Amino acid sequence: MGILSLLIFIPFFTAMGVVFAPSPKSVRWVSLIGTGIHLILTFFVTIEYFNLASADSQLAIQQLSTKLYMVEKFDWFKSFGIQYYLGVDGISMSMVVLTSIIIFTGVLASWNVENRSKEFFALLLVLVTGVFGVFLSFDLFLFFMFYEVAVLPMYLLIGIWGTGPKEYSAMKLTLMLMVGSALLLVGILALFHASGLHTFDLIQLANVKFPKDFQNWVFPTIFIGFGILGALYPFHTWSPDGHASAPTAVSMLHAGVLMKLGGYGALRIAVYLLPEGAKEWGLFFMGLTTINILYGSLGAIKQKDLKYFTAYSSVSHCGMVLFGVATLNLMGFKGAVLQMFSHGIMTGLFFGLIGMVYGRTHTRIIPEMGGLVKVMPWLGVAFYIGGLASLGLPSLSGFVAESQIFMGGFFGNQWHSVTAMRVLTVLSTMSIVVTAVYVLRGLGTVFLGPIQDKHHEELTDATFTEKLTTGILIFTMFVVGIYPRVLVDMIEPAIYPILNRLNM
Amino acid sequence: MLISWVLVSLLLFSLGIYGVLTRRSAVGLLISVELMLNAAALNLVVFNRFLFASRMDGQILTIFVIALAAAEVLIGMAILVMLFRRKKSVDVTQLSQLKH
Amino acid sequence: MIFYLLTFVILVLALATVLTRHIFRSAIYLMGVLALSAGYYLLLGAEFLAGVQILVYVGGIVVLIVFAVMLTQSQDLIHDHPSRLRKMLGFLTSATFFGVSAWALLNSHLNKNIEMPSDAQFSAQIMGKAFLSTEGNGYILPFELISILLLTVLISGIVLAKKEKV
Amino acid sequence: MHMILNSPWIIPALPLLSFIIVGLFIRPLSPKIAAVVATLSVGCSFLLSLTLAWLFFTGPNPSQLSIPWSFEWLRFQPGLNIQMGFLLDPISAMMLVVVTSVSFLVHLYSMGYMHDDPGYGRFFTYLNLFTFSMLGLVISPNIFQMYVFWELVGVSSFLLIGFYYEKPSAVAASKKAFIVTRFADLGFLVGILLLGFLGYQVQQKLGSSDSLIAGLQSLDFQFLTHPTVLSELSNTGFLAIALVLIYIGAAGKSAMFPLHIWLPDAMEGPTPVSALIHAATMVVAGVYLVARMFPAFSTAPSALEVVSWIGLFTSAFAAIIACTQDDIKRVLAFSTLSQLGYMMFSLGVANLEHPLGYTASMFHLFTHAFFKALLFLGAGAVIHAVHTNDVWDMGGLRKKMPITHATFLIAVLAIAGVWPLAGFFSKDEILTAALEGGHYVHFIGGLAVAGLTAFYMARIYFLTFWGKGRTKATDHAHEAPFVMLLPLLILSVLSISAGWIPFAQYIHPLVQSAQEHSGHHGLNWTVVLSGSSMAAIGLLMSWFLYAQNDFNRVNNWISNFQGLYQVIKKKFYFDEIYLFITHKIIFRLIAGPIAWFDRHAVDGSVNLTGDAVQKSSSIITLIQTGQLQTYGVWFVLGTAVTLIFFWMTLL
Repeated sequence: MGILSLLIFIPFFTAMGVVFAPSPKSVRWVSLIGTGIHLILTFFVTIEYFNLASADSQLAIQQLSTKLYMVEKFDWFKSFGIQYYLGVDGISMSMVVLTSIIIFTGVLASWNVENRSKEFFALLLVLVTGVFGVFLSFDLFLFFMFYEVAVLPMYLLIGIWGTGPKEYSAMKLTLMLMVGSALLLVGILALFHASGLHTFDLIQLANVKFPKDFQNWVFPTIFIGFGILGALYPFHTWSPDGHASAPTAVSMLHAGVLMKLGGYGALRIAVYLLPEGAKEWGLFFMGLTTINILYGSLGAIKQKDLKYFTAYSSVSHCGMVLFGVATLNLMGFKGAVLQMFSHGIMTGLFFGLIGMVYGRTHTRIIPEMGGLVKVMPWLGVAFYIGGLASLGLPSLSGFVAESQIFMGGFFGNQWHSVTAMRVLTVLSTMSIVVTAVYVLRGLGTVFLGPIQDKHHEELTDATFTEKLTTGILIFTMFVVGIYPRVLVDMIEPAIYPILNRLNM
Repeated sequence: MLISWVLVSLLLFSLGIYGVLTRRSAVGLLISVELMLNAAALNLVVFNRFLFASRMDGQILTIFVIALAAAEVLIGMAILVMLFRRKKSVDVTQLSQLKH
Repeated sequence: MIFYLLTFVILVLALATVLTRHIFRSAIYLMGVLALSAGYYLLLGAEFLAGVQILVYVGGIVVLIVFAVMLTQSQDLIHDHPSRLRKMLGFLTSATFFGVSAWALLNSHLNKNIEMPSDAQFSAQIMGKAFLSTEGNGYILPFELISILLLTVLISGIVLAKKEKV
Repeated sequence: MHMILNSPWIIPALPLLSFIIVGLFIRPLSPKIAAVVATLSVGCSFLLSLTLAWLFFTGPNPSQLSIPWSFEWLRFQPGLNIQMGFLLDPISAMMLVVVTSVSFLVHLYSMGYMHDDPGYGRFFTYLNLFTFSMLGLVISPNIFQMYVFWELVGVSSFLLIGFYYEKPSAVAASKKAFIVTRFADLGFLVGILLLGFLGYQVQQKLGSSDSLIAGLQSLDFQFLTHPTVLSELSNTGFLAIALVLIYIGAAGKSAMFPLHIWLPDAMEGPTPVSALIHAATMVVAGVYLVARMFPAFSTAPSALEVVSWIGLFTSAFAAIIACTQDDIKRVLAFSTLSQLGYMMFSLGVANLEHPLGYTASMFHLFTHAFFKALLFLGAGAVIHAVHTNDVWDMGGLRKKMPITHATFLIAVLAIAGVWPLAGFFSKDEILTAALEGGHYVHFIGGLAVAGLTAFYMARIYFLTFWGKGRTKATDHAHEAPFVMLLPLLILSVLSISAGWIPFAQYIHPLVQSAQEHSGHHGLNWTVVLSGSSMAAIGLLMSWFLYAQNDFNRVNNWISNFQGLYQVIKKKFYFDEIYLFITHKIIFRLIAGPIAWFDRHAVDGSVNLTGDAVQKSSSIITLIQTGQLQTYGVWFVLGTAVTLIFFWMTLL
């Protein structure tokens, strides 16, 4: 039972623990302790990773295949060449840290879930186990298995504990994600057969030179399969509905982490294994994601419901992640992973706060609320910091990621026409203005100005757990914003193999 | 000749199918089923007689068929009576509660 | 020669049982068909079988059907006239069935003119022995089973048709 | 003493430290201590920057650009690493002194002004944040770090403008300010991207040959203002576009013509804020950026043309509007606009050959910071006394507020450009630069604006301080408390003495080539005469119209060109135009349809697939009629068809 398997299965054991927890009150404490332990373990694993990886960060520049650390590898289904193959490199390490933070704050944010809290926390923890599995597994089959484990509890979580048209949106969300994973499965099996290596091992598959026209159809299949989860333009409609009717912790986890699976998978599998396909389709997806970015932010201006407002903004930010992946150069990839991390934290904060505000005012309609900052200053300030992070204010994590992506988009690469990329980049930089508009308009109406609704006067400010949740997330955003080398040093060595494979 | 015998039993069997598919009354349905069973039994005897004259299996099986036909009609009638008592009619077309 | 005569009559009767609107008349025609098929058995040399046929089929089953017709004398269904669509569909299905099977038969190896072998020695003793013999291709097991079957059918028939306690 | 030279990062660190400590810990406890700590921290950084400037200017190489301290902040690409550091050169030292001094005085002043305000502690935390980000902006060695602090300054101005968050107008004003500057920052960011790309390519090309360049990163100012690099950049053809884009960012922050609408509304914030941010420091950041990139601008003359013409137009445009405004703070806001236009066009007229315009602009920036801050603080004292902004409700405050009156008078004379005061020298330098540079249109424009400035400043002065008190409030107006008067006095002393500092000797564009600096060759007498006469005319005009306390002369002037007067009063309806563009066009015609399109078309198509499956399944269920016979039919037909099908394939 190596450290990485422990990392994956601690949430699972906590889920088991939750099931046997005596009273509903203790359910929360058990899951909190579980995720707390997990957070500490992740912290140590990161330290371990740093002194392991720092040894060969220089020679990472010429590496062709990803250098993995703390590897666990033993056969699972020998006949099919499937192995239980876990490993960690820069990208997955940053994602694991993100998920661990989000689940800890997620559990904190759903502190007062009353009805059937046992099943709620169990499902939440199973979902997170799937997510950790995806980030740490380097065997395609195992990857896909954990991918499904991550997506399925979504249906129950939204269907039972959601609000509004919860059945409809739960159904829509799960069906669309299933379509995504179906495309994914087709891609994975195509890779498995075309490679002729009779193995699902990601690293070995990467060395295979797949024929060009094979790559031309498999790449879009896999990319769109992941794109559906990463809110790619035409397939993003599940995100507003899904998040609007999901309970706080679920939408925190979903927007914060699950949508990152899309970006992560697109980078790790689509671009890494199929470089020719990436060169062929890169510009097309870059155009699509530019629409994604502008469309999402423009759509958010008109939204009346806070959750739709944030869902549209996360559509636009996830579009930026895929935009970074589609630029196919060092800064684009680095920006994509940074954006995944920073957007994860940001949306986690946003949805957590919306849950807290909703818990008090029982309305999410923006015009109905006003002047709340006088009544709940802590939440107001936290909301504003989240908003400023989402519009890319320097010294917050959003800016670091966006500047990398825009710089990458602007510098272009040698396979696509640089002018086209530059035009697309300029178009997507416009999103920083549109984001500023809708963030300030939305938060302005909700928090500033006079109090509109009489009985909003005696609302209370954040309780300790809420302060802890928002505090942790804001602290992380500031750390990444003020001293981005924390993340950049972790991610950069892992990007070079993917880049070298493209230039090969 | 064997082929003519088999063709006849086949024709009888098809008439039985026609009867089953078009009869509206349950009794008519049973009658056609009887017809089909009889055609099948005839077929058995014909094959036994023409191809395996030395053995008796065909005929033994026919006896079993006849026995089964009897049992089948009996059960059919019992259900029919029950049905009639409930629905006051034996029209098969009205029995469509299994639609969806 | 007798074969063709018999076939012609049986087919006419069978058509009648299927097509007549009046249920009672169709039961009678069925009785005719069954009786004449006993004749067939005679033609094929299975006398015992013909006897059984007459006894069980005609005597037992047809009488039962006639009883049923009498019992369910509902006014509306004396004249069973199926709708045009049902007739069309029924005819179409039976025609296709007959066509496909006949076509299969004609193309199969059965189409050679196999004459009726003369040296067939059918007798009731051999059949009786075969029923009760235990070795080889004896039919003791189905024989016992069929008796159990008939017993259960009898009991369940009565239970089903019993008048519910009101 | 030398410690400050090699670890100058203390200067910005102090306000940051006090921002964090005051913001998180002291403010909730007691606002009083919070104010004291905040002011002290800015005070120390003021003293430190003073010593730094003193050491730098009297030191061995006063005109040498050096980066005493920096650390690697963000790695983009091997040739493009962003260093966060401290750049020391004449203009940054000067700006340090200006920012910290004005900020310190404003802190002192707002101790009195904001005395009974509930958000007292919060105000000082925001002020500290602003001072930190402004200092960060001033000392940034590369354009990316400047962008980072550019945004931070934007946010702190957003927070300070929207300080009275209950007032919807203040919220709208802060939102407008942030979005307009954000829009300008978009241009700035795209400029940086383009410049970064061009610089990166030039760095790759030249890096091998020249060791100095190899050491630099492609966004550093040293790199971007390096002559060989600039010649390389200018023949790529994109340099002018990149510089214009960057100028858009500068124009947005310094509220140049197309993006000026947010500055008048920014007066919603408390007066000390307007004094600090919208007079002395933030709005000057744009000028500072253009000055910092001056060598690049001068290699792309077309960009300089843009700078000069926009500068001139804005100064004229704002001066005209200022004459018609009634709100004292709006008049000062428009006067700031026009003075900024002054500085911009003085930069525009200069180039590397005769950099007098550059020095003049910096000199004007230096002096303007003091007397404009003084004007705002004076106005603040007046508003504090009579609790209204409208000039027509004031009057006759001369006797009631003697010290404020005296300091206000000094500032008015300074800005008008009367001889002994600072304004005269800096404005005169600008006009000489325009004249000698051969830009006659700019020279005449400058003169006209000087006259107008004198006119509207005197108008404000006469309306507030002369004549009889027009409302009851003016009767029992009383002098401002001492803590507010002290900054006024200090500033007035500075406004007088600032003119005498031999600026040209210290501040000039750092041209690496050892070209001798053209000394401060005395005053150009023609400019002096024309400038002062224009100022005198302006003063007399407004004395003639407004001092006698009977305003019929003014009214009949206004009456005969009524239409024009209204148009000017409404600020040429620019606010309404922008509002129309944003609300009607962007929100209703773009965002609305997109939201609708998303809800119906894209979402609709998803539901459509759902319904299509539903309908097709309902068609299939028709077969299940529940009747046995139909199943029989389908059963037999099915088998027949499959049999036929298989036979087909077999034959």
